[in-house]
Amino acid sequence: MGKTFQKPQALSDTPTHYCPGCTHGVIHRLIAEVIDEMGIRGKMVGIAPVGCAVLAYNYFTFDFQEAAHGRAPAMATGIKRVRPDLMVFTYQGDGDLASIGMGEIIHAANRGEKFTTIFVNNAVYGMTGGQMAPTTMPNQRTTTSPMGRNVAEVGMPIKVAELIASLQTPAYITRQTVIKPKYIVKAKKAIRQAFEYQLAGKCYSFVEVVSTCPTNWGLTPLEAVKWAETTMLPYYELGDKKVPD
Amino acid sequence: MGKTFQKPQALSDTPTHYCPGCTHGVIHRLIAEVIDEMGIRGKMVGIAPVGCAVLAYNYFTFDFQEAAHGRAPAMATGIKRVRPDLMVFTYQGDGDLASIGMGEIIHAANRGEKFTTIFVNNAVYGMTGGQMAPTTMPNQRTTTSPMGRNVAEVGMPIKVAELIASLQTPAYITRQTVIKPKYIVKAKKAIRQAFEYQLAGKCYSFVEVVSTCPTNWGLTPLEAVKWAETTMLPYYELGDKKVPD
Amino acid sequence: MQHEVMFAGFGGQGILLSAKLLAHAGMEQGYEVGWVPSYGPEMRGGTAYCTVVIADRPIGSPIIRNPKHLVAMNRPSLEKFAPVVKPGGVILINKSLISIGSNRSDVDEIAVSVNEIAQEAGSIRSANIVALAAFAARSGIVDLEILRRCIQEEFEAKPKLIPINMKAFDEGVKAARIS
Amino acid sequence: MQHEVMFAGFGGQGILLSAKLLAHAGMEQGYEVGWVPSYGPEMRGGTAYCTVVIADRPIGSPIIRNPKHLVAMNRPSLEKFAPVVKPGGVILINKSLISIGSNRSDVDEIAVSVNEIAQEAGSIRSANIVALAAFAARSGIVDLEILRRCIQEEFEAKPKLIPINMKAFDEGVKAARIS
Amino acid sequence: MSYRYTIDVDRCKGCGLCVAVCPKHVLEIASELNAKGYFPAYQARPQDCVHCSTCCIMCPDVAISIVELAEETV
Amino acid sequence: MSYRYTIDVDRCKGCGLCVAVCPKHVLEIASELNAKGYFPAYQARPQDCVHCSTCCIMCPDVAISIVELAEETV
Amino acid sequence: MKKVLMKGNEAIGEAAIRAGCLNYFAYPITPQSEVAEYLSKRMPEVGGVFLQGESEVAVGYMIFGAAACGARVFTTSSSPGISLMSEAISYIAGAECPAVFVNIMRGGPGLGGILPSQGDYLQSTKGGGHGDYRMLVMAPASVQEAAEMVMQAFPLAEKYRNPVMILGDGLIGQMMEPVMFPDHLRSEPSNKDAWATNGMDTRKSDKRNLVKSLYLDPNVLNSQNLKLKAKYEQMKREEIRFESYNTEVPYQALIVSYGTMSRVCKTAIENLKEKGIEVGLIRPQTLFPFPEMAIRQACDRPECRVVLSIEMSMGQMLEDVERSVQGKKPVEWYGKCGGEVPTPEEVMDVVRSFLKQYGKE
Amino acid sequence: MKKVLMKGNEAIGEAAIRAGCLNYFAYPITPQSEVAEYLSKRMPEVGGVFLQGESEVAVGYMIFGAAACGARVFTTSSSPGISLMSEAISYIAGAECPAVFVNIMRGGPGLGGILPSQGDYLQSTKGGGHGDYRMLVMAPASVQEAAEMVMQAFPLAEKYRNPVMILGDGLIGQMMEPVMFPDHLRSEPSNKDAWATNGMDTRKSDKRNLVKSLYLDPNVLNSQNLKLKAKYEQMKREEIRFESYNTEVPYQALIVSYGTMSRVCKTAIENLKEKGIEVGLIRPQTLFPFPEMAIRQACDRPECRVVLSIEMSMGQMLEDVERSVQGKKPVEWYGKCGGEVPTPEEVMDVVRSFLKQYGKE
Ligand SMILES: Cc1ncc(C[n+]2csc(CCOP(=O)(O)OP(=O)(O)O)c2C)c(N)n1
Ligand SMILES: Cc1ncc(C[n+]2csc(CCOP(=O)(O)OP(=O)(O)O)c2C)c(N)n1
Ligand code: SF4
Ligand code: SF4
Ligand code: SF4
Ligand code: SF4
Repeated sequence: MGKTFQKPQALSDTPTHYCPGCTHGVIHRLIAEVIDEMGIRGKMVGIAPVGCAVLAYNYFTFDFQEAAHGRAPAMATGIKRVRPDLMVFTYQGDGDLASIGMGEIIHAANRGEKFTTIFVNNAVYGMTGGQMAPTTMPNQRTTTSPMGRNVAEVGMPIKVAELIASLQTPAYITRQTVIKPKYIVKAKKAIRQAFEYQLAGKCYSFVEVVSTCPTNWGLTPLEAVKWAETTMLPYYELGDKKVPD
Repeated sequence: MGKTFQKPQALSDTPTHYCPGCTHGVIHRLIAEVIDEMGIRGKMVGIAPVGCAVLAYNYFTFDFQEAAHGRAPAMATGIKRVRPDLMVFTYQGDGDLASIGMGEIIHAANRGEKFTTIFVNNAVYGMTGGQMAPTTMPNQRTTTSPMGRNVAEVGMPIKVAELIASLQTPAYITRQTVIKPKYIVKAKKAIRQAFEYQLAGKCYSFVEVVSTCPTNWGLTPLEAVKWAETTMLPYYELGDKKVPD
Repeated sequence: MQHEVMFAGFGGQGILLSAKLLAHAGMEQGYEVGWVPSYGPEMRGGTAYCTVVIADRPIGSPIIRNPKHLVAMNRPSLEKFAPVVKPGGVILINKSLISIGSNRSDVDEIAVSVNEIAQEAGSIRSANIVALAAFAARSGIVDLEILRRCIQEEFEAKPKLIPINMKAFDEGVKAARIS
Repeated sequence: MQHEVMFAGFGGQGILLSAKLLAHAGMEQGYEVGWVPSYGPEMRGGTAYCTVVIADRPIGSPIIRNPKHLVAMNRPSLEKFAPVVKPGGVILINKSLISIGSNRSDVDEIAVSVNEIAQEAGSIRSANIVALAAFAARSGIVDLEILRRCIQEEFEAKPKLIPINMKAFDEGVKAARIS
Repeated sequence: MSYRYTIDVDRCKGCGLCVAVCPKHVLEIASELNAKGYFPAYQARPQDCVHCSTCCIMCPDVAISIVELAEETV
Repeated sequence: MSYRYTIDVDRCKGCGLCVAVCPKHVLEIASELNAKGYFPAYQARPQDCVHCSTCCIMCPDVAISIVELAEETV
Repeated sequence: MKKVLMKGNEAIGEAAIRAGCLNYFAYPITPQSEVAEYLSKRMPEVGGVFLQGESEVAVGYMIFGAAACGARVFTTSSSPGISLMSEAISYIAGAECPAVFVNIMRGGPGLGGILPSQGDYLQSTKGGGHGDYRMLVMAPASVQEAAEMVMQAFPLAEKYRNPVMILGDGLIGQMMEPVMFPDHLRSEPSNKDAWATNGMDTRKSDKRNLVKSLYLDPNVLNSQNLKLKAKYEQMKREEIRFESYNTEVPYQALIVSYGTMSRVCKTAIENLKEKGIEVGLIRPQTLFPFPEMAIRQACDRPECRVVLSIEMSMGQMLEDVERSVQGKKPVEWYGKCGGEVPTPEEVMDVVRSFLKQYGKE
Repeated sequence: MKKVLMKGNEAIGEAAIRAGCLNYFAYPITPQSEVAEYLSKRMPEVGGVFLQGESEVAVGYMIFGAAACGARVFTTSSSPGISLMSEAISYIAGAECPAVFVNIMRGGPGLGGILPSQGDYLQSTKGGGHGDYRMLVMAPASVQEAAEMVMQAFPLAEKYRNPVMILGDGLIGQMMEPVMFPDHLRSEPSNKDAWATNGMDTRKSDKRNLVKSLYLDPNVLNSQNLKLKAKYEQMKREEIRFESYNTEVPYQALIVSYGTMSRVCKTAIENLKEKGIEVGLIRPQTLFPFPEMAIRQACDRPECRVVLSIEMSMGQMLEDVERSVQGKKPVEWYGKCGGEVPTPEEVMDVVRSFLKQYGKE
């Protein structure tokens, strides 16, 4: 018994500018599928980061705002406070969210803002050409850590999901990945769960997605998927870090 | 057998501008005593925050910089990176460190910068007249939470020591208080420990000090001390949160 | 006509409130008024002061270096501001805390034991009202009845404070008359 | 004299490097040179291009809309830039990927199977060197020997690449001669 | 029941992820470039395809679609 | 051995913390203002003072000091 | 509506509510924290939104997010806080969203002081942020005018889909004066369905809206910038406001001054009049657009020997005054920046000495 | 020293090292990330400090902290990043610390674009931050000049104890040109013991140093601001730099233009010359202080009919040009802001049409 498959309605026809094998595309699709299934396209406001996903708004078919680098959570807060009925998500990379945007994400999560964050952790700054991110793995070479990330000099990679989960305010915090079909199915469930919590006005929801950046890792898409699995997953453990009771 | 007691050399003669019973003064003295005992006055660079302690530099007798609101950890990073031989501490309030300065403190701690932070948690913005801080207790009335902090609206108070301790980079993270002589003795030991780790170039060190703000709490100094003990200490548990191995 | 009144004392002596009440009364009387506080970072025990301007034409500069009148609640503020008061003005001295005078012969000086009177009236905290009343009575720049009403209005929220402050007000007025 | 050369192709075809090598050679020869890339956010598969200006006097505007010459590594870039090349210039076409011509009668068009030649030389990745060599040989705007040396220098760090690229260079020059 | 399986040649960026995840090894990468300059994927052994949609789920560029065909169209 | 115990009247802000922590209840708050407008603390029962320095440790304004006196000065 | 005695900061908060703005995000800073304190009580009463953000950077983007989904929204801060909002202001202008910013200036640079100053003139009128944008900047000289300008700011922000700034000094915020909130200045938020990201259901449309400031195509970005420029030119045509004082008499000197400083100048002008010296005053009420023409014409009067830019800053407005005067008359500066407002006496002395310097020989 | 072919961004990084600056903190942003990438390799080689900060806000204060303890330090960024540093720049100026900021401008406002622009002219010359401060702003027109200005910036920053900005556009950063690093521009960091918080032991002194910008006493803050003002006046006397091009001939129009734009204008001027039209050019190399006098005199030439401010921005430098010309000649603007650099042909047409408009009647 075969299955059918088609582009979700929340996704536009525009081909993405992402590199071959970049999993940004997979994550976009999952979000769109969840929105279709929940039938909430008309309530949606997405917030694009500054990063490779800056043009994300070209690939979705609902309202979108473009944030400044790192500030998407503050914009989402602005929207939800004045329009709690809208469904809002921020889509942020690890430079955007974990470096320049650390203050905004922690405070939005701690205030329990009722929006959803999709956090794309690809261990590097993609758009600007592969500089080191707070999530860059120990000894990983980047254009600003040519000898590899020296943890004695710049510390360990930040486990954002765990960090945010350690706050006292109730929230849904989970880490997923999209490097293999089986993970993709789980990741979609998590995104659905996050949107459901938001729709119910229950709590802040945060889905970290371990992703790939073949281009800046200097790997083929297949090598990149392998590297993510063997190097990132053992450090960035998958699963729910916190669920509201 | 009696004890003697005199103003430490690292402390100036200038009387402080702090309100009667404000424990900022106790914390200043402890820092000065530790510096005297370690004989490191000539290597010290203190960094004053923007907060009631903005004039802290008037009360110490060694080099001082005055930071912008929340940015002391970035300034300390600048100093230690170019002059690792200097002994540097930031002195920050909870508005300064936990609100506007959240990004800077997390990243400095995560990079393992070799300086010390003295974090004065008095559950309120003192200097500007008692507005709500991220550390304000549930239902606590402040000038910007006139009905008391509503955790459903703005979330739970942030336990900064625990938050920073949850990072992966080794560090010394502890919470102390100075509301009673017995605690004061312990707090001094912790500050000494923090400075020792810095001197040894071992790790980042962070001493949170549960403090009082009688003025903005609208209490007498004695009531303030009681309130801190009965309301804050149960939530802000004292003790070491993390020690480098 | 333009009157400038400087209120000065320790922080916590209710300087800003008595100044505000005077300005309010002036406004109710149809005058142009301005209330300019000294503001700064929280520093207890310092000298707080506040200027009120009451005029029958639009007020230009609200910043006054040489006020027409002075209400000095503690010694430092008397020492600081007495010399700059314009000739012919009223200087009210809180005798309870100030042992000296203004040694100005060209002003109308009046000394009132504000704290004690307030105590008797029911609370030391109404000392500022006593001083205000005494000053208003002596300087006559606002209608005492209107001022009295403004004070009542001010304490609407805390009704049990009204009698105390009314008593303080009347005693203050009396003190101005007798002294 | 001033020559402007536009190098264009897919990202990843080594456009920027061949342009840089030409500029470097120009500099070594004592000319004023400028190298202006097209830069943008990471977008793979787009058309990358780069202009090199070589002149015997200070270079004013380094921004060139109408280059004198064009090195087109793929079809989109030929279609985009061929029309703007100045009359009398050289247009080098990478025959391996481009089936069409420039249909310009007023330019010196030369088509070279860059990829195949590179393959034979030892690696498809040296296609940009083949094209550079062929263009240089045909246009004669820099001394081939100097250019050859610049290429050697460029690969100093990765010595094992030098023979391949030297071969690619010589084949490129040959291709220009015969075609 | 029968399906139409399509790979949109010009959407495909030739990353090869679908090729790797296809349980039946149906897919391969073509040898001529598409308009964007990529070597796209194609079904080398369509007859082996079980329409499990695994490749669709993996494809970052939504280049693959599977639609069910009404009986009569067969 | 004997000590000189001093409260710097003009440093003292009259917060009363020392009064509260003194194990021997030596300290009290005075009834006249100091220059800064505070009611300072003073030793009401100096004879009871054991020079444990608890008040010194508590004082936020370093207003209290205890110095040891060389024998002969007694 | 009856007169009430109010602190400038509270009047600003109340004025926003009276203008129909029920959304406020801010971070405390002296000398304007009373706005937040006031609205933390008032907003819940009127069913509005009050939120203390974690920083001015974040507040800037909360304003952006709220404005971008069509809400009427404003914030208040003071000098250093405004510097931290400058990136956001640039984004909001670039994305063409309406929002109101109030800057109750304090002494600078750096931490400076907390007393009144006008040291942010250039920052607000020339763009503290990057890129080719401007804010419409209004400068009140009294609590009443502050309240009115706040009420006018919202429709203006919506007319131009551009940030509007109210530039007051610490005194305007801290002073109490009688104030009335004119009902005719209450205005309904404009319909923003054409561009706001308020959700497709909300506007019953299946055309999605997009709020952004990125234009990778240089020609598109250039035309976007030309579009913005056109709006700023329109402001110059339609929004310039100023007050002329004592300009009906033949004056020997012309003062240009705004805000609190202009009140001191008025007192000085009155006192000088009594001494037989006539001085005119142009008080810009909009700093951008700046009343260039008014000043150019006013300084052209034959009796006028010198133009004085009198500011609580070190010669910032001076540059605009020089630009306006076009060399027709000498232009001089006087000012103080530190918190002390110059006295009428100081201003009188300054005027006298410059008149001497430029006396007819 | 031999010529090398280098990208502007890399030349800037190398120039700093050659100038004796071994401390660099930055946050990546196009079009200048190559500076950080280059220095992440180079600094370790020369025993210097390279650190990627978590944000431009943080970087601004890392620079402050390092500068305040006496180190020679610099950073590089681009437009939005500079906006985020504006508070820090104000603090550094207020606290009188020397530091060098490089802004490789991109299109704005907001996220704008990443291609070359000059849209931050006003932000850098009029103070993006709050309060009465200025930066010394230098604008290179070639990679060689960028390298030289970076090398000169450090001693200038130390001479004035004030931030110095190098204002380049994306092209200066991305372009490769031959460059030489003149040894005579290498300079030793000045002795900062008099004020720097470098530790009392370091300077063998028991007088402590204090670096701050808070002055609660209004008179003290005012005199601090007067002190700063005096430094800026001194810059106007001693540091103005500009290039005059084709001004020895009688020109009908005077162009004022800087950076990449000025190179295009030079080409246009050459081409117009061939067609018998003479046009002069003043190229400000320092934007603050601005070459007012030079422009005022240059436009006064009888043949000169019009002054053109030609910028890759929407009329920002125009205001300074107008101020300089003082109405002696008509002043017009031409520009583009979006990333596309106007061509020589465009400039030629613009000159021709304005000459027609202002032709002798
Ligand atoms: C204020 C500011 N600083 C820096 C930049 C430059 N910048 C654009 S994207 C980016 C990092 C993107 O990396 P990440 O967030 O990890 O997303 P990715 O591209 O990897 O998906 C940076 C530093 C900017 N646009 N604005
Ligand atoms: C950028 C900026 N924002 C806001 C302020 C105003 N401000 C000064 S101190 C302060 C809060 C101080 O509270 P806290 O850090 O808790 O220290 P405390 O006074 O309680 O010791 C604020 C908001 C400022 N000076 N700069
Ligand atoms: S650079 Fe990396 S993150 Fe960006 S599109 Fe390419 S692969 Fe994806
Ligand atoms: S306001 Fe609070 S923190 Fe500040 S000095 Fe007074 S008591 Fe201490
Ligand atoms: S996964 Fe998609 S993009 Fe990649 S090769 Fe297969 S079809 Fe093409
Ligand atoms: S603790 Fe110190 S300040 Fe407080 S009353 Fe005692 S001596 Fe005075």
